[in-house]
Amino acid sequence: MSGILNLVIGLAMGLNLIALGSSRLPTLIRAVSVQGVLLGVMPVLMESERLDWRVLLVALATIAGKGLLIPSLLRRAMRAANIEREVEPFIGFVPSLLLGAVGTIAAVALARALPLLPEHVGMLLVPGSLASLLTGFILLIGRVKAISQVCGYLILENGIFLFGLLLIHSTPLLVESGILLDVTVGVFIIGIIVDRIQRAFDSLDTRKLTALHE
Amino acid sequence: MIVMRDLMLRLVLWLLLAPLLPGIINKVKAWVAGRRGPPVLQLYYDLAKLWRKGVVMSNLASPGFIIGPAVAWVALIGAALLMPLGPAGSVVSFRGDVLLLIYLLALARFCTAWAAMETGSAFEGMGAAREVSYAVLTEAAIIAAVLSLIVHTGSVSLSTMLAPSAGAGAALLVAGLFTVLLAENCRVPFDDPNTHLELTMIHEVMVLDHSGPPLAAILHGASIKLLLFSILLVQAVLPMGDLSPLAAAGALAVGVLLVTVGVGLVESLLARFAFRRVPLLLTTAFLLCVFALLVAWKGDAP
Amino acid sequence: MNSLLLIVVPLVGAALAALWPNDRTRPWFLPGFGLVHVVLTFWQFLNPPVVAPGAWLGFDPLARAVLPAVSLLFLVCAAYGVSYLRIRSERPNRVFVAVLLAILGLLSAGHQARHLGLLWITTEAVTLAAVPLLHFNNAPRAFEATWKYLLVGGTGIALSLLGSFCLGYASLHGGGVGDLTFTALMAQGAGLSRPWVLTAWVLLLVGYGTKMGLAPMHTWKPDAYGEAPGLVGAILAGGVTTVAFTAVLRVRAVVAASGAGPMADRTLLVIGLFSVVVAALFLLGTRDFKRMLAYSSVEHMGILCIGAALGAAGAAAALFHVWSNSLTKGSLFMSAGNIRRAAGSPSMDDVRGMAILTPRSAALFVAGLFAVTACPPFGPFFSELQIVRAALGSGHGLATAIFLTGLLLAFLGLTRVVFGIVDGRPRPVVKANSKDFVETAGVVAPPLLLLGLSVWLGLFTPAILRTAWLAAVTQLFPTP
Amino acid sequence: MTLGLLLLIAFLALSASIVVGFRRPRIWLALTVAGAMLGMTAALRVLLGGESGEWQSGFLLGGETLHLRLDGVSALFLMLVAVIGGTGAVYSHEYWADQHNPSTAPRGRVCWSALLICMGLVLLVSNGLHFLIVWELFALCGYFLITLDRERNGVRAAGWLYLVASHAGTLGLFAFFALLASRTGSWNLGPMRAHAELAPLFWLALFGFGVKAGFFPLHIWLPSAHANAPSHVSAIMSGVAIKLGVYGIVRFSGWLPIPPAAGWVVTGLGATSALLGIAFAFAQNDFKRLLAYCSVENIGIIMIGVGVALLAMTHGNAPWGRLALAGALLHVWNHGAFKALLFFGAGSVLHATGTREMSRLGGLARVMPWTAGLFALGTLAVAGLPPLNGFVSEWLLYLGLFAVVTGKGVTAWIAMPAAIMLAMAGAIALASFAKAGAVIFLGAARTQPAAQAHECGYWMRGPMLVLASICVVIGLAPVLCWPAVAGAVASWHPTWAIGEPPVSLVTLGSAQIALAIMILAAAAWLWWTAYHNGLQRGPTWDCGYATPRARMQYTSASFAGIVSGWFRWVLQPERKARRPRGDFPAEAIRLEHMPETVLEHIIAPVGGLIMQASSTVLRLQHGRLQFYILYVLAGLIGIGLFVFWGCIP
Repeated sequence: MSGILNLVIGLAMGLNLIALGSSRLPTLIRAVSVQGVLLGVMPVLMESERLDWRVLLVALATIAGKGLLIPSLLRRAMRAANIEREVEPFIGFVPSLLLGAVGTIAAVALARALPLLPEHVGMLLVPGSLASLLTGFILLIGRVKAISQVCGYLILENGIFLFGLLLIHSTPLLVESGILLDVTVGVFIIGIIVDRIQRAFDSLDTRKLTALHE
Repeated sequence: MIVMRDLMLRLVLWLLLAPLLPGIINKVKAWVAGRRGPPVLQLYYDLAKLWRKGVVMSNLASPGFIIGPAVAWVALIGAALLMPLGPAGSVVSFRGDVLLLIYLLALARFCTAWAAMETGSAFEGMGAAREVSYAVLTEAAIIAAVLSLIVHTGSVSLSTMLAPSAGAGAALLVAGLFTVLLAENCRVPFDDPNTHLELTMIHEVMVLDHSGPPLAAILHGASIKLLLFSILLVQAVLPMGDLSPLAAAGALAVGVLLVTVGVGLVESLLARFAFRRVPLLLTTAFLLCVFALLVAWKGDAP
Repeated sequence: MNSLLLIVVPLVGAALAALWPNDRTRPWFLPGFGLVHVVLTFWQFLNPPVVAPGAWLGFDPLARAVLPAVSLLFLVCAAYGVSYLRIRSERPNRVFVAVLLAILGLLSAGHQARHLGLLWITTEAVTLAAVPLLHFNNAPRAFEATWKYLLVGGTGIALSLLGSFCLGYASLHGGGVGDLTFTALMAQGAGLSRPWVLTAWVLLLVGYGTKMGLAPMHTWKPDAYGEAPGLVGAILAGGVTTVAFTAVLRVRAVVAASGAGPMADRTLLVIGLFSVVVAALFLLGTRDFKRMLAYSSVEHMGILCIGAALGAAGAAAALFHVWSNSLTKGSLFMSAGNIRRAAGSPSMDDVRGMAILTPRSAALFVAGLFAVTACPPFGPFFSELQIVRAALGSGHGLATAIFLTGLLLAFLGLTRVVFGIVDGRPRPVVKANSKDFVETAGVVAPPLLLLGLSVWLGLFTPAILRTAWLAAVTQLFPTP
Repeated sequence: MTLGLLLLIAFLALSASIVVGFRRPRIWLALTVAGAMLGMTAALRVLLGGESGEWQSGFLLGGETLHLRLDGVSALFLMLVAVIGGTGAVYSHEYWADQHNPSTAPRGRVCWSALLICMGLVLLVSNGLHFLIVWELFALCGYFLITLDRERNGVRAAGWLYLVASHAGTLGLFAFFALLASRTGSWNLGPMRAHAELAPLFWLALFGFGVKAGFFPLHIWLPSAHANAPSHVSAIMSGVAIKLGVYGIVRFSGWLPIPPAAGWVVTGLGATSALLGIAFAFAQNDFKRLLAYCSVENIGIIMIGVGVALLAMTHGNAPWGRLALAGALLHVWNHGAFKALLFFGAGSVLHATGTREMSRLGGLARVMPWTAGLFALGTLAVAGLPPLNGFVSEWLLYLGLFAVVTGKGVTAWIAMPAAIMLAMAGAIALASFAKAGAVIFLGAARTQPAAQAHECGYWMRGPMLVLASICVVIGLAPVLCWPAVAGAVASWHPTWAIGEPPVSLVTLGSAQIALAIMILAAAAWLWWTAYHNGLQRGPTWDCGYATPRARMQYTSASFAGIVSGWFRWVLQPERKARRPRGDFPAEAIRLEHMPETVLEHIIAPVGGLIMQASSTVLRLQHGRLQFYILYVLAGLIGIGLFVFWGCIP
């Protein structure tokens, strides 16, 4: 199973690069959405031998929340704001890609420094997680549109979710589901605030959000 | 009672003898210049005349105008009474009397300056400012000299401090103290008592507005101060304690006479310094005293 | 059971408040449930329950040492809230009241959480719950502040989640069975995998440090505190940051149990000093008196970290400082809120002469300034002095020097701003604006009460409180 | 009545005066004066009766039991607090009366009482924590008193500077007491000379208390605070508050062991402070600033004495230490008395004319004879001239220094320069006060307000008379003070007990009395003679200048010109001059401003650097969220590097 899992993780990492390189917001949202679905599949893959209803529940909730609900929320905000493209990012698309690539390599290298349990040794979970984390940071730091930043935040969360899979076997799923709920609610609230900002500022350009400074 | 009698005696002596010195100086100056000059007792005549005269007081002045000279006069007389006189020693002697002497001189200075400022005259303000400013350096020099005597004799009382000779630093001390004497008594090269160019004077300009008895008190006080410094200088250098009483008395008298003549000679031979250079000269005097102090320290150290 | 009550009662209150139909009477839910909570908390405080080692939630010594302060602060803020919401009657307060009560419940949960995951969940929940409070003013600036609060705070909280996972993984690595209660983690001790523990420490410190507002992760703080109503600031600065601080303390205990205690202490000391100095530099330049309070809060979070880094004595002093800081900061936020409302602007460029316009609030503000800058007889003086003593006692001379310099600079900055707005002659605009604001007892008494509590806390620290702190320290620094 | 009861009643009276202070000025005055008198009685009983008190109670304050102690050293300072506190209260009754300052006078009264309580407690408490509490409260009371007149920008700026400097000092004391507590394990204070490891703490105390004492170069706050405060406040700040800094140094150098270099450093600082302080004073044109700088000088003089005592302690308890310490402690009293007198006089002038600028005054002696006379007496005292009190303490101090020199030890190398600097300082002090007195009171009025001045009333004159008589009494009968000073010295160092006053002090006293009599006699005689011979009034002759004008009089700046020139390297005066040009010069200007050198040339640049750092940091808070997240990332990486870097070795 580890082979399939690694393939899925590899796909998710590829989606990271797509998210970094794309200037179109729909592409970005789609990448995030697909990554959410992939993430939903992973617990099933990991626990395929001891599948029980709780794992399935987490998987379904993840697919529903990360793959469908949040992306649709973002799409709505995007349409409301009538923007399609990320223009003039702080970090350009090519540099973002390069940074992402370098980051992915660094993540693989860094992950080797940390000891893994024997059952996790073959898996790409830790590098995948770190790479997503980094991608999330690059998007958060490098993008100007609020929606892109939310996507970045989502990818960051996805990275952490990936890492959390290491513990899926041993920790009670109550925690997992609580965390999942919190994240979903969190992003939901972010979505609401994005909507409010759109209404208050008539734009989702965060460069206009600099009234508060010294 | 003996103390009182002794004090009275000294008081009379100081009061009577002091005005002699300016007369001698003037005589020396006249002699060097080839003139006949005023009589030696000229100051006595002046004082007597002033004492009988009335006083003109500025509209601006308050009673301090007259009280000031009185206090200054008393302070100088008090300082004089503290001074040991050769073989006779001193009447009132205690640890630290030297400080009282120095501070009495300061009191006199303060009161003269105060009285001068009473009139609101710019000239007198100028004189007072100069007087108190230059005193900063002379005071430092005097304390340095006193310190050198203290180091040398190990005593802080005038009568024992002045008894032995000044030792190795004597020459330095003489030079330093003599300069201080000239400055403190406003003689050439610091001041020219004969000039009537008010802008250039220190002491004389302070008393421009004084007249009658207060002026007499000031002039008399000045002569006491001159005598005081002469005696201090002589006793600081000569080993008074080692001489027989008669010899000591004689040495003291001769010494004072020499100093007086010295002052007269300096006044005849030197011109008044530019004001800019006065601090320099005073600093030199201060340094001379400091060197005397160092010499005393080195010379007596085992 | 009672510890659950502490959580459930406010949550029930929140639900009731959300259903309550009347805007005018709803605010009374705040002091009502606040009072119940205080009573429950202090009853627990006086009769500390025995907490089962494996319990996920419990009124353990650490919760006992801190939660009463939060509860007290909430009650006073709630009393202030009634008058405040009366002034702000133009805004609907359904969400505001409900969310405030919910936050009280979540704070109780956070302080009592003895499980890594649960702790994280409550912290995240508090973070999210505070959002409606921040944009209560419904102004563009408020949304901007909320946005920054959410994203910076969200990033931080995400990192702390990652850190929690790392710590969990460290436990698995050491043969753990996935029990993430702090008791179990500490019991594992040196068995925890060192690289993972250190990674977890870094992530958790940054994560919860963001929540606390340690520099350089403090950036959301001035915006949020500056735009939120005064009493929200008071609860954020006195309650929410406290949860994050106790989280750091609990995690530190695990890290120390694993044998990396000195390293953890060094990190805390460095980040604490950095926060103090950076906050002091901000204080020297800021011109906005509400943002000033945020920077002062950053400074005090730094002080807490310094205290926590100094071993048992320092940690006890830090717990003391949690109390004194919560109470005094609360007072400052309220009097600043009054002044802000009266003046119509938070900038010292516009606001002057408030001693004339709002004499009581201005006096309270000045008194609060002296309280927060460690002037006797207020609480912070005593707690900071204890921290200095602990620092010097453990040989941290240089750190103390930096710390004291930071305090001096902060004092400079704070006095500059506070006296700038209190003194002088008011501008006509401000004068006209302040006509609408009446300094009723309802807005003056709560900050005064908090200052009084601060004085009482400093001068007459009850022995039972000291014992409570020491008990918490024993929990955090178990003697092997 | 026991000592403790006396102090308790004094405390209660003052506390009650806080309560009534807002509404009832007369009751407040009665209570404050009563409290002061009771405190004075207690102090006198300790000083003259040889009693001493120590009280402990189980009452916990800040977790520490109450521990009070009144011994010779603290009683000496308590006396000062009581005398100046009482006289100042009376003075303020007219000077800062309700009808002129309706909004601030009540606050002033309350703060005054609170200040007296705090000062008293500073002297009494014997617990580090409580000491810090009352110390800081005392500083805060001082702040609120200095800024009574908050309306004025200058006052606020001065108050702020005071507050910040004071806080810096307090933070030093934080470190001092915290270190002391952590080394000894308790906050309790008391003699602990045996703990040799505590010696380095002296430096912290020297800094912390030094800021309050205001010796050079820690005096930066002092001139502006004392100049801008209401004059009765200036009097107590200058006369008493800064002395509490001295108290701290004296107290803790007596209780704790001292490092070997302490005596050298303190003496050196004292001498520097004396000379530079008075050089600054001389150059001032604002008479209250002049008085303030003169306080720097006098603190320097006191510090010389303390330093010599410390030298003696580290050099085998040489007997000269006692003399110097006695001189220093006596000077604490003396300076308190004459400086308060001078500030009261200055207040009277300020009250009458509304200006502190000397060059706008003149000729006040004729309209304010009482103030002028008392101020003149004060100037004589502060210049250290016989037969007044200033001379006595300086004389003792000189004797100490001279004794060091005659000892010919290595310590003479600091005593000799100190003596010379002290002499120079004395001469400049004389010049400064000749200037101050003369420019303010003598000559002709330079401006309209000066011409229309009026004499102060009885409430202001009374306290001045009391203080002036103290100056005269201590001057003429120094032996009376001897038991007090000797007792303080003995309680400072138990083996330093000095019983009988030195013979020379007795002689000095008689010499001073004789001098005073002679002065009175001579003045009367000269006056009578002049009167008898005929006293005429006329215009100032002025070498016959026909149209003298008041503005042509010598001003304060011109008076100080020569000496200021010598000290230009440290005074750094800012001059603006436009010389008269051409045949018909239009306008010529010469402005001179004397900045506070340490503040403007040392503290200000450092402050500028800090502000630069601050503005750099502020720029980081620019409002762009992206960067804020970058800071989080940076924090993560930074802490990560710190943690893992530490693990590599």
